[in-house]
Amino acid sequence: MLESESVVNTLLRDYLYDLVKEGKRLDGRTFDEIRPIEVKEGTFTKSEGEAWIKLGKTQVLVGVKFDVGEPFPDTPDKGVLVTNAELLPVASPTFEPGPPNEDAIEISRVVDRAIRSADAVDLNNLVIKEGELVYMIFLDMYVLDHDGNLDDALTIASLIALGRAKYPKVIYKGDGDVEVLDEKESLVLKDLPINFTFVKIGDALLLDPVLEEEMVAEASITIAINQEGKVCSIQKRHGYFTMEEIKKAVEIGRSKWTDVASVIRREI
Amino acid sequence: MLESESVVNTLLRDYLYDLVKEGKRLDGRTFDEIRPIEVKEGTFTKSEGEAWIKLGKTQVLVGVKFDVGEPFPDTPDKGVLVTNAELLPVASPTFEPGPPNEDAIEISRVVDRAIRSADAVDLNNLVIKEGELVYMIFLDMYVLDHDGNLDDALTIASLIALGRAKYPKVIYKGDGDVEVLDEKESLVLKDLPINFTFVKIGDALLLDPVLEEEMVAEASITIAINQEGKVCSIQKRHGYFTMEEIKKAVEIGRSKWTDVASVIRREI
Amino acid sequence: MLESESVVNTLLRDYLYDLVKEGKRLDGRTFDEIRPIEVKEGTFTKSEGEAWIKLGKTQVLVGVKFDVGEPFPDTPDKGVLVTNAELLPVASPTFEPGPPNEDAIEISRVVDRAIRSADAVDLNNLVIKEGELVYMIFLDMYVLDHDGNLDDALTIASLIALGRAKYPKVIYKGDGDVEVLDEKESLVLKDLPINFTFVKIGDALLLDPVLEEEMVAEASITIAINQEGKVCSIQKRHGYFTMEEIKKAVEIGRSKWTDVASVIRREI
Amino acid sequence: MPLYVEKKPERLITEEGVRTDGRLPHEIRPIRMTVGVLERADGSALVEWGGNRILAAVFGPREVHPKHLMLPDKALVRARYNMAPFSTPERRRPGPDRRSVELSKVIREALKPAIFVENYPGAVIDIFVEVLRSDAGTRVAGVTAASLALAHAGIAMRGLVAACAAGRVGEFVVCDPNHDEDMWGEADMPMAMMMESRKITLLQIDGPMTPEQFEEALNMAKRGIEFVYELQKEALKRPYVLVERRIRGV
Amino acid sequence: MPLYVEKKPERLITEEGVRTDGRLPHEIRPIRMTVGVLERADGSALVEWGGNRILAAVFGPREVHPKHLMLPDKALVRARYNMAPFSTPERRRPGPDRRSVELSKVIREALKPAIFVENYPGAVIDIFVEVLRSDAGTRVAGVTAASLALAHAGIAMRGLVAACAAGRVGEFVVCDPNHDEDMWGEADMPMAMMMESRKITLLQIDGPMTPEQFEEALNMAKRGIEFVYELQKEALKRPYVLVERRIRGV
Amino acid sequence: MPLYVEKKPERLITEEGVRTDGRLPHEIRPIRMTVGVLERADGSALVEWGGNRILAAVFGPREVHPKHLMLPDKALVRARYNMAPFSTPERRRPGPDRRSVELSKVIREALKPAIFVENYPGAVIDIFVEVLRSDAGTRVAGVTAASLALAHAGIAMRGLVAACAAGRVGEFVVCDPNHDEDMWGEADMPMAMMMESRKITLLQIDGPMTPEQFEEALNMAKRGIEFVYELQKEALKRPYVLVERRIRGV
Repeated sequence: MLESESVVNTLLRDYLYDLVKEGKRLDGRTFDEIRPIEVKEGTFTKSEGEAWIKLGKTQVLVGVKFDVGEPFPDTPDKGVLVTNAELLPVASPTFEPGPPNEDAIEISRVVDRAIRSADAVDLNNLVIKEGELVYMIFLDMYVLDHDGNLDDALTIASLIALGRAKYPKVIYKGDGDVEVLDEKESLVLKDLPINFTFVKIGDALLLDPVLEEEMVAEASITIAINQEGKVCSIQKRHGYFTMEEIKKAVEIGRSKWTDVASVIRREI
Repeated sequence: MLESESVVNTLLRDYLYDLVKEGKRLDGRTFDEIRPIEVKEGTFTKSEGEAWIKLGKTQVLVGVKFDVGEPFPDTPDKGVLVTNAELLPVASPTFEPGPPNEDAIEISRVVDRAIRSADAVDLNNLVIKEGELVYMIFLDMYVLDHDGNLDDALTIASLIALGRAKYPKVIYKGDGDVEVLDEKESLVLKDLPINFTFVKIGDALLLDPVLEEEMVAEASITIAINQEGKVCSIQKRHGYFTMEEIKKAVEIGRSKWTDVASVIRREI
Repeated sequence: MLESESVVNTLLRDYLYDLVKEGKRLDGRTFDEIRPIEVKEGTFTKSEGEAWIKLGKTQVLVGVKFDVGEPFPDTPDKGVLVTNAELLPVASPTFEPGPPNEDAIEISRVVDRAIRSADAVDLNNLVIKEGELVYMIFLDMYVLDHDGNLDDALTIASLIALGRAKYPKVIYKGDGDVEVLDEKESLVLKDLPINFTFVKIGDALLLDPVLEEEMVAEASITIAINQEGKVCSIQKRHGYFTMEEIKKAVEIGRSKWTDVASVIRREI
Repeated sequence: MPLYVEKKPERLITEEGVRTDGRLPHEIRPIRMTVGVLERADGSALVEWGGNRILAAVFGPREVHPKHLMLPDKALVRARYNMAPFSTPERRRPGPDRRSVELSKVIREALKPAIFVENYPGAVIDIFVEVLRSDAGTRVAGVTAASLALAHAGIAMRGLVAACAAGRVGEFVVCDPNHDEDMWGEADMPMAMMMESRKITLLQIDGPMTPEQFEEALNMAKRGIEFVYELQKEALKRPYVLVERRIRGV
Repeated sequence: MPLYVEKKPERLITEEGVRTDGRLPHEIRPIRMTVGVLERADGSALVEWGGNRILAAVFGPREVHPKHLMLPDKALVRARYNMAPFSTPERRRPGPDRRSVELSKVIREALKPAIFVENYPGAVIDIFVEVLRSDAGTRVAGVTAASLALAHAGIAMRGLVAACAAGRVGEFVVCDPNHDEDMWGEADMPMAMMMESRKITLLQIDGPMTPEQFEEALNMAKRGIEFVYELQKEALKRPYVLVERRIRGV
Repeated sequence: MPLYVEKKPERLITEEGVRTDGRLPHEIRPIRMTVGVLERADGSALVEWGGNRILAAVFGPREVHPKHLMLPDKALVRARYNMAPFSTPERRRPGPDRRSVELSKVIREALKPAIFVENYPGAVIDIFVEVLRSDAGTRVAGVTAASLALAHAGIAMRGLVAACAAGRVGEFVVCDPNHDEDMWGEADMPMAMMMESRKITLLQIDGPMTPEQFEEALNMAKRGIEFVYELQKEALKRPYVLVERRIRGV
């Protein structure tokens, strides 16, 4: 959201609010319409699973890499998933180089929480030797072009990249050492927890906001829905909502899940 | 001390110097009088030994935690004591969040040096397996409210927290591993090295200064005295002293040791 | 080089360019003349090999220390060389305390690259137990006084310090442990890759520039030549060169190698 | 490292809905609030909630440093959530981690809508939440404490922000999850509201819930929040007097 | 850790000069350049060169932050070379290391001579080179991409900067070393030129060469640069259209 | 790691008071002072004291960066104590640790009372103490060197600050403890004075002393300081000329 008002900002705000009152949006979409999702063809990373997607003009690139290492002491029977998001300075004049800031950390935790709470990645399947050696999955999310709604774009790209990922089989040789085989195994995705981000402008809830909408909105929220229609995670961002607004947002998310899931499934 | 002069500062300085000339202090104490020490009742941390004390309006909270780990290579027969002080931003409008600054580091080292040079904590008693596994003591000092003389307040709270601390007994099972028993052991405090901080205003040495006294003082010094009346550590802070002033400060500290020690012993 | 123009800078620039047009330099040297190299007598570090040298008014101190540790996984049969340069704040009013900045990192990598690409230090000779334990060499370069051409000064000092270095013999006792003997071994220097730095002022290439020449130069380059006259490494710095200028610089370096090498050899 | 191993209880809740600490699903842990515990801060509060001990302090409105962060038309609001090294079973290394960075933001966004930021153009309001002892629910206790500290500091507000979590344990929706339920339960849902206007200013979920469970959790959290709000008002009315109550039926 | 072990090929080049990827010494890998891949950046380009994928973006001329870095009489030029965590066989920890700090400087110095910095007093031009996939030669591909992004951003330039490396493998001097040659070859020599004026703006060597080999390498790199320069011009002429060509004989 | 193991000597001092380096309790190690060893610094000095090698440099009075640190009515004084990686038996990682942060402060406070800070309003005086070789007593050697560098830089001072440590080894109070005594002795007491006014500007103690031992140590350190002060004056009178003297009876 805008931290402070300038004349231009005020004009933009008034314009968008007026549009919404007329039931319209800047790019002609309906309030609950998601921008086109395009998956770019080609190989762009050295990862074991990747996806470069465009959600409207927002572009993100996600790569999944594998390593082997020790499990966490409290989950000796599970692989390790590490999530990281970088708001690259190429993506926006307001992004600066440096370690992940508050926004980048929040976004990566929101995507991470959706995936984990739906148990989407079968971490139990990723144990090489219980308590000693497991697979580690690094989910690295790169924001390349920021035109709003990074969370949903990164979630979609992450699910595709995870669904595409293949890791080498290994044989445990004892003493923390493995023999790496040529054979590859596909990562099992058990669920598709999809994030839906809404902003509030006046009385309206706008799904999949563009940057300008994010800038002037009073409030925003991200809701993850899984294949059973359960609410897996929520992150209210700035501003406030009524209970009714939140329930409505959940319902919209549930109604849109199949559309987005079919794009993801097609690309995996 | 004040880094620079403003009109208010100059007025405060003049006022305090005039008071001292008349043999008085801001809060009516005599020059060598320590503010009341109050120990707050309750459980405020998840540590194995804690103390929340007030020295006048200065408030500090100290917690002692235990872990097991490798000893230092040059002291294979001793436990490890780690000391850390945080000048929390809640304690003063001039304290900022972030890693310990110069002042916080100095304070933690001054308390640490008093405890170590008096050999107050029996580190030899904290060996699980010589050269391999020892207890580690973390002494974390939190400053909550800064009204002067943090060093003495933190030293008192640290000694009480250490004296109260109980750690779980363990049985060494070989290979760096232990079995943790339910039985607890009390930490042995062999000495009570108590810090006494003085500031110099004009010709006077003021014990246990409040914040305003610290701000206008020409010089300050912290002296640790142990139960045998020995000088265990000294830290001259800003300004200068004559030899006679330092000897006098040592004598005052020695004369006050029993009073403070009895408070500490009562609370352990 | 100068980031921006002031009146003084413009005057200095004009003066130096005019001098060069007349075939002269600020300190009377010819274009391809190196300043006197002086090696200071005494012991100034606690290292196993050191050199404090003056190149004109530029002063640097290099110390070589040894440790034992694990080799890199991809070179189990080689010792480890770690290079580090510090532009100490004592050396120039423009140097600031803190971790190595861009310039310090570049300089240390330029010296490191010269030494490595000539294979000057026989790392194969520094294995204690292949794949497990090797010697680690720390080459720490300290810039004490900056009057231009730090690269060449640090390279010369590094080669002398390495050539003088003696490390304790050890016997491998298994399990990552060694017995340290009193006997010392000399480090073997197989080559002397010497850096030659040039700046371009007008049409002239000036070898071993002083600070003022560096400040006004259009371009600069550092070239390492080894004992066989091979080009071992090059680092073009700011500005641009023609191919002919670069070839000429290489030829000058080759012609000066013996002079500098004889100083180094004399001091080892 | 091996000194503090936690074991999952055999079961988190009985068929009758009795929880590991003896509470029924709708019951909240004991809470004690003390306003004005610090001298130097402009406002402060200590909240003891179950085994949590949360100290909140507010400084401001005051000058912004560094200057370039200043907002010309309203107050800048900053919040820091920080866990003490001695707040957890195993000693915690000081300094922010990713979780505390996120929680700092979430807490800031929970409180900012309640502050009349336009009343303090160019100033900053600094909110510090110090977790001295953690026992599940530190962020809701932190928001509750910080809201008290803001009021105690005399910051103009649209109303108090009160907070409480709900969660899912097996098929039970429970109020104010405890440590066991937080660690091994199915879902956690911290929530905060401005009670006067019934606006939700903090809502997070971690763990799946059906739409029905979600609605039940919203209501459960709301009832907890209403109770917390009453305690807050009492604590502010008689500052320096303790407010404590163990409730069995909210 | 042990998932990605690399093995040195039995030989890097045959007696006939055939390299591990089948190229002859003078041949360059396939290159594809796309200008304008990003919306928000003022200029951008994606260069796919062998297995490298390099994204470059330019912002500016724009205001300098922090202010004290501002140069009154010309533009400040900043460059950052950054490797993605997923750009290498083993996952790379994010953040700059010593190599990327040096390469950022080298790339900046390669491009700055081509920019009319005096046209933009007090402003900054920010150049970002993101290595998405690395496969030997990322810095020359990065300079090439950044030069396109500068042109695409409309920054006034003396001409394009094109880049290509040469190297030595055994006694062969080769153009555009591949991954194997970079890892196990004798010498590597990245180079960049402003082709209009034939000025060298980037030159590094790592590994010994005789004066004769060095001269051959200079010529080899120059021929590669000439080719890259032609591709650049083509890519700029028809932006959003791909330029791709596999060349066997330059 | 195992390359540099230190062994405690069988005894640190004989019954006759002979120390591990042959000195008697009141004797000081050889000292050599050189003023003006650096060209670029405004003032500099090298102090060789026993096995210590300490280089001090002073810059200033000069402009303060960043500006907000500026004091309107006097000079800001900054000091940095820094140990070289090659200054210790085992290689030291570069960068400040907690000890060097504390010593930087202690050294600054030792020197500041001697500087006429009011003569340089708004300016900064930067003092750098570089420990090239450490051998017990680096802080007193550092204060001594820095004081010379200040004088050499022409900074207006109330007088030189000279420094020396005393210590306790068994029941002996000794002057200028050596490495063994520093490591295994009972107490260490570094001290610095402005000799003209006999004011103590640095005093630290680490290790217990009876009031009698403490008084003896004060006197012992003072006699050492008096000697160091004489050497300082000599070194300043004939800069670039070495002052060296081994004293057996101070």
